Amino acid sequence: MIEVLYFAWVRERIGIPRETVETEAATVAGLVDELRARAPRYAAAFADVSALRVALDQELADFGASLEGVREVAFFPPMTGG
Amino acid sequence: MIEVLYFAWVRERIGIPRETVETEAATVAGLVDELRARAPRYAAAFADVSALRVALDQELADFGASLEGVREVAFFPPMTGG
Amino acid sequence: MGTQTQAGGVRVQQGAFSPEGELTSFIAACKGAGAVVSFSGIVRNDAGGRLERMEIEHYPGMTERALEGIRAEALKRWNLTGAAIIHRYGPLVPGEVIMMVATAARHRREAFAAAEFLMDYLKSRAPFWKKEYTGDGAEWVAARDEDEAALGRW
Amino acid sequence: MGTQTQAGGVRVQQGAFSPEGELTSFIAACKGAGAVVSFSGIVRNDAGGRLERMEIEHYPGMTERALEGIRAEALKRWNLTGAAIIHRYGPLVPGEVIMMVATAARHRREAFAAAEFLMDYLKSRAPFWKKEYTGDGAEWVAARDEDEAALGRW
Repeated sequence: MIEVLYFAWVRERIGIPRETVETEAATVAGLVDELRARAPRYAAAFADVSALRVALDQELADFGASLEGVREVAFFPPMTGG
Repeated sequence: MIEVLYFAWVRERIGIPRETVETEAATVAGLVDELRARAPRYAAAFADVSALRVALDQELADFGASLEGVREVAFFPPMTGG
Repeated sequence: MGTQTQAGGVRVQQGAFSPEGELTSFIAACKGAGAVVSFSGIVRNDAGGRLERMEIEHYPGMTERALEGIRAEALKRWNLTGAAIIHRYGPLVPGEVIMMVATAARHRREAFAAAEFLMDYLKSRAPFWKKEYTGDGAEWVAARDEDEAALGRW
Repeated sequence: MGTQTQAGGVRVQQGAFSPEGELTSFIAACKGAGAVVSFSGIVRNDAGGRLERMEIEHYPGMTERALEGIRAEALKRWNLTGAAIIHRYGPLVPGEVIMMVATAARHRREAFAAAEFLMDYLKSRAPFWKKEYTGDGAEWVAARDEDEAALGRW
């Protein structure tokens, strides 16, 4: 059980801001593959992961990172603060 | 006839903030020589011109600069604003 | 609003703030500072003057952590007497102040460098996203490559 | 207080001013700016905490010309929507704000660079002199070689 959050246009494409996901994926990339398979709107949101960033438990991470012990995964586009 | 101004410790050593000077000096350096000869306090103020700056008509200049057409000469130490 | 012995801190809020008031209290809090640098980010009227409003989304929780982390890094790198970051989220209109950073140090070099560092990191490492609304619709602001590249300086 | 189409200007005054108020009106005047940088110089309590007061002498007439010149040069070098310089003279006590510069531009790089440029030139090219008073007496502040050297950057 992992909490998955979506922000900005990722949130808009998927249509929800967050959801609890049952996953056996070992890495972020594995989780992305599972999500893509759920529905076309997920496939659209994750079509190009190079346009995305991921945070694990609120720290920026890579798509190859392990999900072990992770409670919260967030997907979003590059940040545009300031 | 030229107006000569002194600032900061130059003013303090010479004892006055400004004076009108009758000079035939062609350059700032010539004027400095004339002033040095006036009294020991001038000699003390102008002992080391490398520690001084000069402005001609309110623009920074060199000690070799010509006094032709100049109405106001100011002597002061390096500036410490900000 | 301090998390360190140094003055300043991190604030993320929806409501407006006055850069003026923040600067005054920051200067008052920064004992021993000779130099205070502030940066204020303002909503430009881009999109050919057609920008009606902007909406800033953020990631509550991570935002504060990211800003605290960036501030702590600046305090480690420079000898600062204070560092503050304030960032708004929610709806904003052109001319409004989005965010502000302020740094204080004995000398100006450190204060300037630390303020630029805070801005560079905040731009690309704090989870904020801007959406611009014009009469034609809405669009997410794209990240600029030069903002990412700017991190290489530090 | 403008001498150019850009907002801002130059002011030399004995009385105190509020960096806060100045920043507010500067931001309001700088149409089209996305980035506003300010620098405030504060009287540090140096001399081992024994500084009682400071006296700033200046060269009326030349001061304004020098500051206008420095400001004009900054407006020429960077694409600014505004630049302001305010500098006090006369007696000041520790904690008081001596001077302030503010710059506004579309993007932060230009605003930061122009503010540092104004400060570097102001330090060594504007006719101000500081005298520090402690219980032991008074001393003129010596110019720092690194301030003169800083001009080589530009």
